Parts: sequence; structure tokens; C-alpha cells
Amino acid sequence: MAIKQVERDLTFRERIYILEILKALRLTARHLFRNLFVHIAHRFGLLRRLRGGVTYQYPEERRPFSPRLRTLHRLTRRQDGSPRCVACMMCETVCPAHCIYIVGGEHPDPQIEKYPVRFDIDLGLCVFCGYCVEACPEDAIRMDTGKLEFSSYSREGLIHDLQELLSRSTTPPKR
Amino acid sequence: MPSLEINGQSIEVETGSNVLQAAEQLDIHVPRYCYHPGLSVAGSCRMCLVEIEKMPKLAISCHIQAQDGMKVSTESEKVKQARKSMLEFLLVNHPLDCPVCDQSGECDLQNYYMEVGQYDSRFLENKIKRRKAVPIGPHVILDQERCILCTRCTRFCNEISQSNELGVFNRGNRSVIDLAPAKTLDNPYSGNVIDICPVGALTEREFRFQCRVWYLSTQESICNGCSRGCNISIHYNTSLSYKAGGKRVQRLKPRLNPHVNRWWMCDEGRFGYEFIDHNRIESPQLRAVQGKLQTSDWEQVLQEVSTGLKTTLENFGPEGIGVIASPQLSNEELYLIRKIFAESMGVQEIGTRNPWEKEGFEDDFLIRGDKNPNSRGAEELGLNSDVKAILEKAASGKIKILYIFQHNFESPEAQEMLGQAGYVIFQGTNWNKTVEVSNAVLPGATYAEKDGTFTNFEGRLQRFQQALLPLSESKSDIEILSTLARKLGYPVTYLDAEEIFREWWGRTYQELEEFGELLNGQKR
Amino acid sequence: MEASITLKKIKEGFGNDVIEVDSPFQQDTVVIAPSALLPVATFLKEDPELQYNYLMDLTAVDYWKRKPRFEVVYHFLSVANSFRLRLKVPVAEPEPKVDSLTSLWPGANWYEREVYDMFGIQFTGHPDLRRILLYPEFEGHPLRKDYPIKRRQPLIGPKH
Amino acid sequence: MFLNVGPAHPATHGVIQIRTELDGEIVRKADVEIGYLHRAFEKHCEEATYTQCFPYSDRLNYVSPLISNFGFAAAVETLMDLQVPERCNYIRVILSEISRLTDHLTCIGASAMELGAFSVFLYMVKAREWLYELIESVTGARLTISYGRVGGVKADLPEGFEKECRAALKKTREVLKEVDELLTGNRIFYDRMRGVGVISARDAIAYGITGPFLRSTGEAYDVRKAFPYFVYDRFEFDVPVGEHGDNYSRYLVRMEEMQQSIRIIEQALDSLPEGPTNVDPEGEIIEPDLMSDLGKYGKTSGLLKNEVLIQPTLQGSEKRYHDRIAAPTKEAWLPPKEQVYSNIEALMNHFKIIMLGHGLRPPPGEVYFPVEGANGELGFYIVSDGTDRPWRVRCHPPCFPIMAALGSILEGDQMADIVPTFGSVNMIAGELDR
Amino acid sequence: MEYFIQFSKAFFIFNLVMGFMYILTWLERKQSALMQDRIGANRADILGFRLLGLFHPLADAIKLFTKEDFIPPGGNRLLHTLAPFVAMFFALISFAVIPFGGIYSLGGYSVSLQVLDLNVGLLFVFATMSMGIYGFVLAGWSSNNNYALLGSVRAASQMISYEITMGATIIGVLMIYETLNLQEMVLAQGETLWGWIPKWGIFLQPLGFILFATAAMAETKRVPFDIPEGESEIIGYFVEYSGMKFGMFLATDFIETVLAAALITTLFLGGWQVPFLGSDGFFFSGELWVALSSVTVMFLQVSAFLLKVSVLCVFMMLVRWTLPRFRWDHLMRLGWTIMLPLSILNILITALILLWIR
Amino acid sequence: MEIDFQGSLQTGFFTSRMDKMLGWARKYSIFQYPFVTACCGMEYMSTACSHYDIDRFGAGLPRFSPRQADVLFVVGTISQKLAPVLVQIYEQMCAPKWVVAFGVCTCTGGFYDNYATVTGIDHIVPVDIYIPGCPPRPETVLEGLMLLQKKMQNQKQEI
Repeated sequence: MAIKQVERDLTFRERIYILEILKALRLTARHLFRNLFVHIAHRFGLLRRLRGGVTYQYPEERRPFSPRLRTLHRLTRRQDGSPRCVACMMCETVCPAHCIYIVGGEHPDPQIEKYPVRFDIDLGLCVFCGYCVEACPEDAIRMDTGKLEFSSYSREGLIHDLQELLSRSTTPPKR
Repeated sequence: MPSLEINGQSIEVETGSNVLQAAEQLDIHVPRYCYHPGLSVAGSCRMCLVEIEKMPKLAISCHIQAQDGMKVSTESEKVKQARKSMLEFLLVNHPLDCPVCDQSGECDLQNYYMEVGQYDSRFLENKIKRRKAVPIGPHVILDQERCILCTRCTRFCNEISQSNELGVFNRGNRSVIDLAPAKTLDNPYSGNVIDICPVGALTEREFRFQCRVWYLSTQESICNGCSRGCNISIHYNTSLSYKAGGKRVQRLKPRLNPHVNRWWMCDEGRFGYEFIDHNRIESPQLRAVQGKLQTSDWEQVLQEVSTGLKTTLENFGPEGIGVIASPQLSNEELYLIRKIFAESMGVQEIGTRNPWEKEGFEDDFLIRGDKNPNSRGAEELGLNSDVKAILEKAASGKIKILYIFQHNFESPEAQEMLGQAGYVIFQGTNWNKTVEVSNAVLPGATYAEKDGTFTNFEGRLQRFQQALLPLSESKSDIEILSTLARKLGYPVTYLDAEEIFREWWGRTYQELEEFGELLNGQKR
Repeated sequence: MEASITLKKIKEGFGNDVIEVDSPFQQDTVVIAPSALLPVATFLKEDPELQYNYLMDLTAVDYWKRKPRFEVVYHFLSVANSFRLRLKVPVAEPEPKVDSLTSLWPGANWYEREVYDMFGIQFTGHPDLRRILLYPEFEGHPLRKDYPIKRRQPLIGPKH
Repeated sequence: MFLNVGPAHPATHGVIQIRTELDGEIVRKADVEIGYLHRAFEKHCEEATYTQCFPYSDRLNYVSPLISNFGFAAAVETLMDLQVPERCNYIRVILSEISRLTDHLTCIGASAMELGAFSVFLYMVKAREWLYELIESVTGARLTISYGRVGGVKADLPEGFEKECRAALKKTREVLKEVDELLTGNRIFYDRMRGVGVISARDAIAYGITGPFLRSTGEAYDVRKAFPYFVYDRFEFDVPVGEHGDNYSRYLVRMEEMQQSIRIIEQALDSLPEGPTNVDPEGEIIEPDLMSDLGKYGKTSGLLKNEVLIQPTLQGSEKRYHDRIAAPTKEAWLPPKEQVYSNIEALMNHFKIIMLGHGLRPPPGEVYFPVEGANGELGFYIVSDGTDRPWRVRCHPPCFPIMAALGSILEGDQMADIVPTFGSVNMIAGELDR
Repeated sequence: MEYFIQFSKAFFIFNLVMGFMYILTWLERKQSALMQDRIGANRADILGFRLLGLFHPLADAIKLFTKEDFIPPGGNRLLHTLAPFVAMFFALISFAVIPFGGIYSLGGYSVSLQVLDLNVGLLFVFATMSMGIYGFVLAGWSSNNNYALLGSVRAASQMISYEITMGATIIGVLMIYETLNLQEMVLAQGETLWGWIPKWGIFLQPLGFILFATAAMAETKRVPFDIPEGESEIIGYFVEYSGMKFGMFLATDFIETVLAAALITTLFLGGWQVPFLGSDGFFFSGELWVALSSVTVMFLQVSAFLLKVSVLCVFMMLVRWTLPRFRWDHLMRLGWTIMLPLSILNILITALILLWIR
Repeated sequence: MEIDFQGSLQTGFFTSRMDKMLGWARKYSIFQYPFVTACCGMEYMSTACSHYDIDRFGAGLPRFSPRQADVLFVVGTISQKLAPVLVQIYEQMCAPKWVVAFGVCTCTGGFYDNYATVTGIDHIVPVDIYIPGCPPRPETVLEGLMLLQKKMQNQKQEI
């Protein structure tokens, strides 16, 4: 087994405080002046490619995120604009937080048969595990809106109903 | 008595039984679709293939009679391969319906796919389309695409209900199950075809889309629809009560009892569970002086009732009290009523039978005319005084305080008598005509909400178990009666129905036989 | 199959107290009678061939409706030999009680408090057996199977 | 003087109470009270299906959630006797080590912040963000990833992951160098850490302490070496050990462990096996809604050969990657979406795995599976009764024994030393209280 | 007129300090942000102007003024209210003797840019600074809170021990400049050594400078010397303060930073002196000189003073955001066993050199 | 900035101006008390640190004394054992004060619906803004913070 001894003690140079402190100051000062320089350059429209610091100026500038990121839910639509969901309750079943409420109803088209009369997601419970998306056999629920803004002043505002979830999807083009 | 060997285990079976049944006795499950113990053998699904030594081909175990010296294998590679292929064949035209199919979760296609299938699909053609979601009767919806043509339903209609509504039409891969011309599936046992359908081809209209079956919990119970006492399971869902408006009991399913109902039950009983969650009395009520019923609390109502009973007993003796128990109550409750009112108070006449109740529909199979589950039990307990006489006494003022359980006295005559009665206490589950004229209302629990036993018309004592908690503020009748008795000063300390049962019957519920016991005329 | 030395030695030394021996997934498991817990643990710790110097984990399982109802489960580790051992002690209702291992491993202290907190199993000889994860006002033992997960208890007032 | 440190104290992360008895500034007696974040993890696991346990296991050690996620998965796999694909094991190693990095970064950063070195904290969190970006690109979430599955992982690595990963590791190394420069030789820091919070190897073992805390005392026990799991035995890495068992040793051990983690990740990236891809060259890539509609209306002609343009959040779990990341069994794993949309067999399989009471059902039995968590040995003891819900899940939390020892470690030190000592424990309340 | 000049000087210095304090709070945020690769506060706007977040301190001030004032139940009402005023008052009053410019003749008057030309100026500063401790001690004591008490005890002991070091360090400076008057001290630093090195304290007393700067920073109670506050340990002596009283403590911290910077500037960095700038212009060696008007010189010199103070402030911020905090006993050890002997050594060396020179 | 004419007519010009100014000051000077307990703390750190930098909104100064804090950030699961502490901290805060429920555990209890946790801190303290997410990404937090600022600006200011 490879074992590495990492123990060390301070050298005399380090023991006298001041040199190490200056070294540390040099490091932070380097950050300070580099960023200061870049910011000033930006004021004059220069060095646009360099970033002064790493901050993303949300809300004006958003951090790019991976397409896999699970964001706010949406329900997809059929070509007639109705929800693709058939109220099979897979997502409701698999949801560890029990944040999805579905009530099914009889659809006029016997090929489809079933549709959600009610479909609520309580974001106040949702843990964004993405299980609902994985469990959906109809590609009806997705978490790819890229929307991360869903704070609310009240608990009721956290419950998103069928219409709200649908409104985040567009009707797919005719094929 | 042939003796045969299945998967290396030997067993002796009765003459005439088939290999599948023999395997079942050894707890070896052989997949099957068309075979049903209560129906004739069709041998059409070919899932129950087994390998029998010295037979050239695989044999369908439901059709082969067990014979002496047979060596059967249900798990050999050949068998597995055959079942897999059979399943693949059955699924060729099966639609992608699991998301909308009510059967998924209890579907044998799904089960056997995971057990014996587990292959990747190879099907590269279009599926054949057939009719979907066709209502073929008041309770049943047919989906021809999902059907695997096992013909259990047609055999049921031919052999059990003998009404011949269903049949197989067309040939080859066009063959479908359909209604016979000019018929609808409306026999009184039509619900059973839903139970026996191994796939989602026949589904229940009432249950459709109400709840996914994997949310359901089950509890063993006894149907209280008539005095047959069919064994049933209550399928209920309490975790997702926001669905279907708080409906807890989702459906009833028959449970095998070879002595009573075998595998079947009637539609009347199957769909007669609505009262459990509907029109219930949810809290105790008291009638204000010359006024309407008002919601009250248990403490207050019981106080008033016990004071009333006590003062009547003191001033007028037991003759001042009338009790009308109900054949809807369990043996334990009736026993407790007898104990409190007859034995402790000395009330002489306790009636149960509603004299205005007419005999209902009756047939020679399951349905009985007496729509009460425990008339026989009440009789055996000796609570069979004349109700009409009690009511008359109440109307004439001889009986000051009248304690009615559960009964709905709708007839004008009874209404009139009740109107003249002094003080009426009602203990029951649902709002009805009697409640309207009562002074104190104690909400009791339905049979799904309590433990107990019923005695059916032939004297078979059968146990039912609690599935649900009493709705809202209602309480089990035993609890109400015990509390009342304690308030009256009688030492009644039963905690649950089982204690009463032990006192009455002398045995625990566990010791009661699985399919119930006949009374054999012993009186207790 | 080297690890089975442990099993062999335990069987030799405590034959009468061993209820069951098993190795599911190559994990040695011994079920012993509660009375033999301390001697077996001491033996495991001190035997020069075994050297189970670690009490890695101590927990309990509630096999509701089975008798005896509880099982206290110990996981030992011998760093020197890379052995692991699971030791199980059945504990019966109504007063579940086991000997404490705090005298051998001070680390057992908190584990035992946790088991007491969650299952209500008493450890005789424990220096300070009180609740650890829950507050003293809590009634019942939540990891018992008959404690419903959602049964809440009244909020306690500010006490800090 | 009695002084209550916590639970609402800046250094105790809000969930610990240390009741101290002070003599001037010297701690005479310290009594540690835990349980402020008890969330009934074990009870929840008994109520949830095996799949539903994963989100709960994420939140055990929320600083390195991937490790506990994979630990739980591996335990259930042992119970079910599943073999996961090679590539999946490599992915697990890579992500576990990234998780270990994030954990140590947070730990050292936070304890430095509590010592007043605020910039160090921000630098380290900055590095952590880059690693979070990596984790996000694989798992679809930064922290609570729900990525492990019984029999594999949720999705394959995205394209270009290797390059991004190497770049992020390079930047992380730079940050580590900066932090090293800021702290290691700084005498103020050294004085505060050296000789403080000392524990001997003997005591550490007696308390059952593992992980960096143990290794700082000179014991070299590491689950990855002693009981190699996944594919850890294929990589070369050192187990860093200290000598004094004090805060400074722990700091050094953690710093070195990060270097070793980077080393492991780089080796794993070098030798990452490709694994099989199942692509049928005849098929075309079509939209998911079209595919699912074709399936629903029975127009399945040739549909099997097509691939689906899978929605972004499920990327990496398509049919072509499926065998790379999932154990080849239908009992534990959701079939790929293409199959679910296009044929009844996979659809039924899909349903059987998700439906309550059907799902994943390990045979009755019990198993204890240890992994090297960021704080030490993280063990899952699972008892199965054959249903789709575990009968009992026990998580052996690595910081529990450390916290048990904390009281005695603190005694005799200064009041101000509570902060760095507590910081060096890297107490994660989620796994401590569960 | 005397009074007017005196008043306007006081007014000027007061506003200067307050302005400095304001800018410093802003600077602290922005500088730390840049050091940490961030942006820092920049959202507060007035009529759409954001000015790099300059309005954030204003918002802080308004908010603190209107926040509920709280006096802890078991505490002493009077002392609790008094404490922040004491602390702030003594920090402010020290500026009276700091010369922020030379002596100029303006409109016939000879104006010394120093509010109070005290011949024991340095002692005055020390006196006020030690008085300032009372503010912190009172705050901690009157809060009836263990943490606050710990904080104030720490504050007292830390201040006392570092004041001694400071005092001892100063002696070296005093021996060189032979005065206690700060203005004279600065004037003395206007000379040059060997014609090209300004005769600033830092060059004459390098060790003294380091020791004094350290001690002065310790007096400001900021990281790495923020033991009385020790945010993550004991939160601080002001734990029970809210609203503007707490704001005053915050402000006092910044004022003390400015004070420390001003003192260091005055004692070691030549105060308002600009190298080679005499009262009538730049004078370089030999023939090279640039004539400047008196007002320009004043402007340059005052700016030089402010610049030096600002640079020192920036430096102190740099230190504050770089280093970890000392432990209480390490700080004491540093103060008593390292810095005090060193400062005495410094006196000795200075004395020896002075003896040798003369 | 929208001007509420109705409001200004009713309350008078000065008060409305005053209100506006105070609202402005309060929203850009948020001294927060981070009551950090659990997982969400990690994202809270991220929000505070370089990549997101909550200080841009003037909320960068955490005060660990509730007396000095304006906004109580309740970050992470609150258990029944911890609830009294939270209540006490809230009561110790000086007016005006706001409470942010950070993460689903504080909003509603999240999926920790069990014997040990409080299902939503609004049962014990009033909540001004709910930021769901488990844990919320920093973007969500910042948006929540901006909503809170809006609320601070528009509400009736009390002195």
C-alpha cells in the first residue's frame, strides 16, 4: 500500500511571520490588481475577452448551464395543443416527494383514452430529482425549460397547475 | 390416486385433476391465461406448457390429466423458451396501452413478461387495429386490441351466468371477442368477467381511471349486501384521498370461498359500496329543543343519552326503554347490545327485523332476498322481538326512550309512529329517514371500518376485518356502546371486537377457520 | 475463505452461545445469545489472531411480528487482517436489554445512545443512556416498525 | 463560566450544540449535543422503494452526495448480485473522486473562513463551482444529483467531458496551489492548527474513527485500499498520513488527498473503457413525440430500428449508451426510452420497474457495504425482506464517531480552538443526524 | 478669524474622516470583491445611476438609522447607550492633532493644517486611544451576554498589550525627532538623508515601522487581529447592539483604520510631506527646481497626505482579506514576547546609533 | 420605479417619499442572518461566493447576531428539535425584519414529511418569500432575493 507521509513543520523563514505574510499578500494583491486592471480596461471597451473575476452578473448575464440540467417542469403538447400526458400516474408513483397530483379523465379519442383533468406540481415539495421525466412513457413531462425563476410570496404560488405547465410548451408543427 | 413427480418433487393427487393443479399443490406456479379453476378447460393460450418425460412434444398442463408415474418439468430450458415464444406471440398485436390501461399493475402479461419473458422485442410490422373502449354492458368496457382471446369471459357467460352474451367472432388474426347480436352484457354477475380477464381487455366502468391499482391496499371482508355473505376483498386507497373526492373504497373483489361464493360475486354487491364514503353522518348530532339537528361533540351527546337512559330506567324501569338493533350489525355488536340492554338493564324486548322491508331480488345462484348480512346472527342471539310492537309502544308513550340502530324506517306508518315517540336515539352510519326524527344521533362505523363476524343465512360464521379508519368523527359501534355503558355504570371494558368474540364464541379470530364455521345449532 | 477463521474460532470458543453462523456475500455473520455478548466481544478484540480493533457500527433492526422482536447488529473490523464480522444479538420484548460495549470501545457510547433513542433498547452498563438525536420530550421510538413515519409530536417550546 | 456554543452559532453550521465549561478561555468540559438535523433518513428508506431511496441518500452527505449515492447503489447491487458494466464503474470512480474534491474544498475553505481567511474560502468555493459544473454536465444537477441507480448510473458521460474535466482539474490544481501558498506556511494559520485538537491513533481507533481524521494520526486505513470496490484497485494512488493527529495534520492530509483524487481521476480518464454501443445503422433519429405517437397508434413498422432524439435531461441514457452504463438485466433497470416508446415489451418492463409493489425486489438477506466517503468509512447496512422496499437501511456515518470523540478532543484547548477543531472534523449534519 | 480658521479646520477634518469612512466601507466591499474575483455591491441606484455601488453605504446608513433600537433586558441602559458614543468620540477626537498639511500663509494668516497644535500631540493620541477602549469594554459589559463579555475582555487585554508595544516603538521615533508635536515631527521628515533619501520614519526606523504598523493594525481590531470580534468564534462585543448603535461600532472600526493609517503616515511616511517639495516648489539636487505657488504646494501636500493614508488603508484591507485570525494567546505572545522585546531592542539600537552619530 | 399616485394622495407626499427612500435603503442594505442547517447551505455558499456574488445586491454582509440582521435566511431543514431555536432567533431580530424560506424543506418540509421535521417554517415564523428547489440553484435564490427587494420597496415602511 502506498503511503505518503505529509507531515511538515515550519521552516525558519516561515516562522518569522513577515515573509510568508508578504507572499500571501502578493498573491491576493495579484488578484486585486489583475481584476482592477481588467475592469478598467472594460470601461474603455478593451480586453473584452478577459473576465474580471468569475462573477456572472445575474440577471443580466446568465451562467451557461449544461443541457442536462433539470430546471422547471413543463408538460408537452400534442399537435392539437392538448397535453401529451395520458395520466398514467407513473410520475406520480415514482415521485419520492409526492409533489405531483393527477386526476385522470376519459378522452373522447379511444386511441388516447385518458387525459389529465388535473395535473398539479407542488414546487414547494419537488426535489428536482428528475424521476418523473425518466418515468414518463409518453415524453409528456420535461424539465428542460431552462427556467430557474420560481420563487413566490406564498405557498399557493408554488403550486403549478396543468395550464401553467402547458403554457411553457409550444404546439409542435404538423408533420 | 395417481402419484407424479414435478420438478423432482413427488405428489399424490386426486384422480381427474390435471397437471397444473398438481403443480399448484406443490406451490409451483405455472403461467396460464385461459385456465381458470372455476371454468371449463379451453387450452387456448398455451402458456402453461410443461415438459413431460416420454412425451414427444410439450404439453399444456391444464389439459393433461395427472397420471401415475408422470415426470413433469415446469422449468426446463425448453419450457422456458416455449413460454417466451408464446408470450411474444401473444404480444404481437398488443397495443402500447399500459399507460392508460387500468389493468397494469395486476396484468398477467406484465407479470409473465418479467417472470418468463424478459426478451427484447423483434416485432417490425404494424399492429392490427381493433375496436377500443366499447361499453358492452352497464359495468363493463371492452377493448378488443388488448384481448388475447383466452375466452375466459365467454366461458363464464356460457357456464356460470348462462346468459351467453359474449362470443369469439372472425378467424385467424382477425378474431375478436364481441357481444352476440342484439345482446348486452347485463346479467347480474357481469362484473366477474372483469376479474377473470387476465389482461386489460375488460375493465370496470365504475373503477375506470379512478385509481391505479398499485396504490390500492386490500383487506379481507364479507359482503354486506345480502345474507349470502360472499367473501370479498375491499380495495381501498387512503394515501391519495384527494382523488375522486375523498372516495376511499375503490372497488370490491370476490375472494375464494369454496363453500359460499367460490370465485364469484354479484354486481349488486360489487358496486354496493357507495354508502361507505357517501352520505355519511360525520359527527354526533343533537336536536335542540323543538329544533333542528345540530352538530355536537361526543362527550355532550353521550352524556345526554346516558342521562336519558338512566332517568328513564329509574323512573319507568326497563319497560320505558325500547331497543331496535339491526341485522346490519356484527355478531359482536349485537352481543354487546344484548349484554348492555337486556342483561344489565333488563330490557325485555329487543327487535332487529324491519317489518316493512320487502324481500329483494333473489336467484338460485348467489343473490339472496334478505338484504341484511346478519339476520341469522341476530336471530341466534335471540334479538328477535317484534319491531312493530316496540314502535307502537313508543308511539303510545309506554316506551319513553327508543334506541334505534341503523334502520331506515321509510314507510309512512313507521314515520308516524316515530313522530309520536318520546325520545329517539339513532346510532348508524348514513343519513336516512330515521335520523330525521331522532333526538340524538351517534355516528357509527361501516363494516369496512371495523372488525367482526357475520352469520350468513345458512349459519356460517365468517369474519370481516377493518380496512379503514372510521370516517371523520364517527366511531366503531363497540367503542360507542362501551363508553355509553361505562357512563351508565356498567363494567364493560372491551377494547376491541376480538375480546367480545372470545367471550361469546370462546375462541380468537385466528382460531376461526379460514372459510368460516357453521353454527351447527349451538346457541350462545 | 480466510475470514472464516473468525467463525471457526467463535464456534470453538462459544459453541453453546452461537445461535447461527452464516456468510452471505462473503460477509461473516454470527448470531449469538445476548448473555455471551461481552465475552465474545472481548475475545474478538483481544485475540491476537483476530484483532478486531474497530467497532465500526452498532445498530438494531426491528423485525416486527417476529420473535424475538429486535436484533442488535454489530459490525467489527480488523484493520490488521482486513476482516469484517457482523455480530447479531437477538433481543426480546417487552424490556429489550443488552450489555453495553462502552467498556471495550468508548465509541460504542453514542451508537448505543442512538439505538436506545431509535428503538428503545436498553444497554446495561452504559454510563449515560439518554436520547441523542431526538429531544428528551419525544415519546416513543421512531424506528420501531409500529411508529408511523408521520406521527408528529407537539412542538416543544423555546428552551435554549 | 458556562458557554453554549450553538446551535445558532456561526461556526457550528446551525446544527450542533457544544455546551462548554470555560475557565477563562480554556475549555474544561465540552458536551456535544447533536440531532438538530435528524430527518429520519432511515425511516424514510423503509417507507420508500429502493429507487426512491436515492434522493434521500444524496442528502446524507450533501457535500459529496455522489459517494453516498453510489455506496447505496453498490450495497443493493450486492444484495441482488448484479454486475455493473466496466465503464459504469469508471464513471463512479471519477465522480466519487470529484465529489471528494468538492468535499475537501468546502471543508478546508469553510474552516479557513472561520479562522478569518475569507479569501481562501472564496477561492476554494470558486474551484468547487468548476467541479459542480462538471457534475452538472453529467448528472443534471449540481448537488442533489440522484444519479446513482441500482445496476449502474443514470446516464453516460457527455461528449467532451474528458476535456472539460481535465481543464477543470487543472484550474483546481492552481487554486490548490494558491491556497497552499496562503495557508500552509503561514505561521498564524500554523499556530492555530498545530497542536490543537489532538487525538492519538489509539483513541481514534477506540472511537471507531476513520477517514482523514484517522489518517492524520498515522494510521493508513483507507477503504479504497483495504477493501477495494468499484475499480479502485486499478489505480495508483497514495494514502496520505500525518503524524500528530492535530488540526494541521488533518489539513495537510486533506490537501494531499485532493492531489491524490486528481491523480485518480486523471488515471481513470486515461483508461476509461468505451464499452459497447448499440446503434442500428438503418434507423433514423426521430423526435420523441413522433415516436411515441407511432407506437401508440400501432404504426410500429420498422420503429425498433430508429433512435430517438432524446430530451436533454435524459441525455446519455439512450439505447446506444444503455449497455455501457446499466447492468444487463431487466429486473433493475428502466429500458431505454426508444424501446418504451416503440414496443410493448419494454413498456411493460418500464411499468413493472416503477409500479409500487413490483419494482426492484432484492431477495431477502442482509448486506453491509462500505465505501470510502469523504470523511471516512461510509457503510450501508441493508436488510431486505424481498419486497420492493428495504426492511431496514442503516447508514454508518463517518462523522458520527468523530463527533462522539469531539468533546474529549476539545477539552483542554482554548475556546477559540473549538472553531478550527470543529472545522477539521468536517461535520456534515445530514449524515451525522440522518 | 482665528476661531473661523479653527472651526473650518475642524469641520474639514471631520468631514474628511467621515468621507474617508464612507469611502472605506465602499472600498472594503469592492476591494475584497476584486481580491476574490467577484464584482461586489453595485446594484443600488439613485435615479438610475449606480456609480459602482457607491450608494450602498448610504443605504446601509439610512437603514441602520431607522432600524429598531434594542437594549437587552438584563443590561445597563445608560451604559449600553453610552458605549458606542464613547468609542466613536475618542476615535474621532484623535484626529485633532494629526497634521494633514503643513503651515502655509494664506491671506496673511499663517495657517497650520492641524486642528490642534498640541506640543504633546502624540501623547494626546495615545490617551484618546486608550480612552476608546472604554467604549468597547462598556459595550461588552453592559450587554449582559457571555459572548459580549468575552469580546470586551479580549478587546481590553489586546488593546492594552499592543498599546505598550506602540508606546515603546514610538520612543525610537521620538528620540530621532526629539519632539512630541506631530506637526514638528512631520516637518522634521521633510529633510533628506544624504541628499536623496527623504528623512522619513520608515527609513530611519524600519523595524519600528513594522512594529508600529502591526500594533496599529492590532488596535483597529480587524483581521488578523479581530479577536474581540472574532465573528465565527464569539461574534463580538457588540453582539447585542442593533441599529445605528451597531452602525457606530462599525464606523468606529473604519475610523480607527483611518486613524491608524494617518498615524503611520505621520510618524513614518513623512506625513503630508512630498519628497523634494519645499514650501515654494520642488527642489531637486543642484540647479533643478520647480517653483510652485503656496496654494499649489498646499494642495499637493494635502493630497500627498490623503494619498498616503489611502494607500495604507488599501494595504490594511489587503491584509484584512488575506490572513487568518490570530488566537487570543498567540496574539498576546506576539505582543509581549516578540514585539515588546523587539521594540525595546529598537530603542536600544536607536539610542546606540544616536550616541554614535553625535 | 412606479409611482403609486393613489397611495401618495392618501398618505401625503412626504410620507410616500419617505417610504420610498426607506424602502430603497432597506432593499439595498440587507444584513442577513444565515440560519444554515443543511444541504441548502452548500448552495447558499455558492450564492454568496464569487460565481454568483450575492453582495452585488447589497446582501453580502452576514451578521451572526440576530440583533443586527434584517433578513433571516432559513436555509435547510428545520427539525422539531431546532424549531424553538429558530423561533427564538426570529424573536431576537429587530424590526423591520424579513424571513426567507430557502429550499423546499423550509417552504413546506419537502420530502422530509416525518415525525422529526417541521413542515414549513411558516408554521412557526411568518415567511416573506419562498424559494423552492432542493436545493435552489443560485439563480433561483437571486431571483427570490430580487422579489424580496421588490417587496421591501413597495411595502409600507415602519420606523
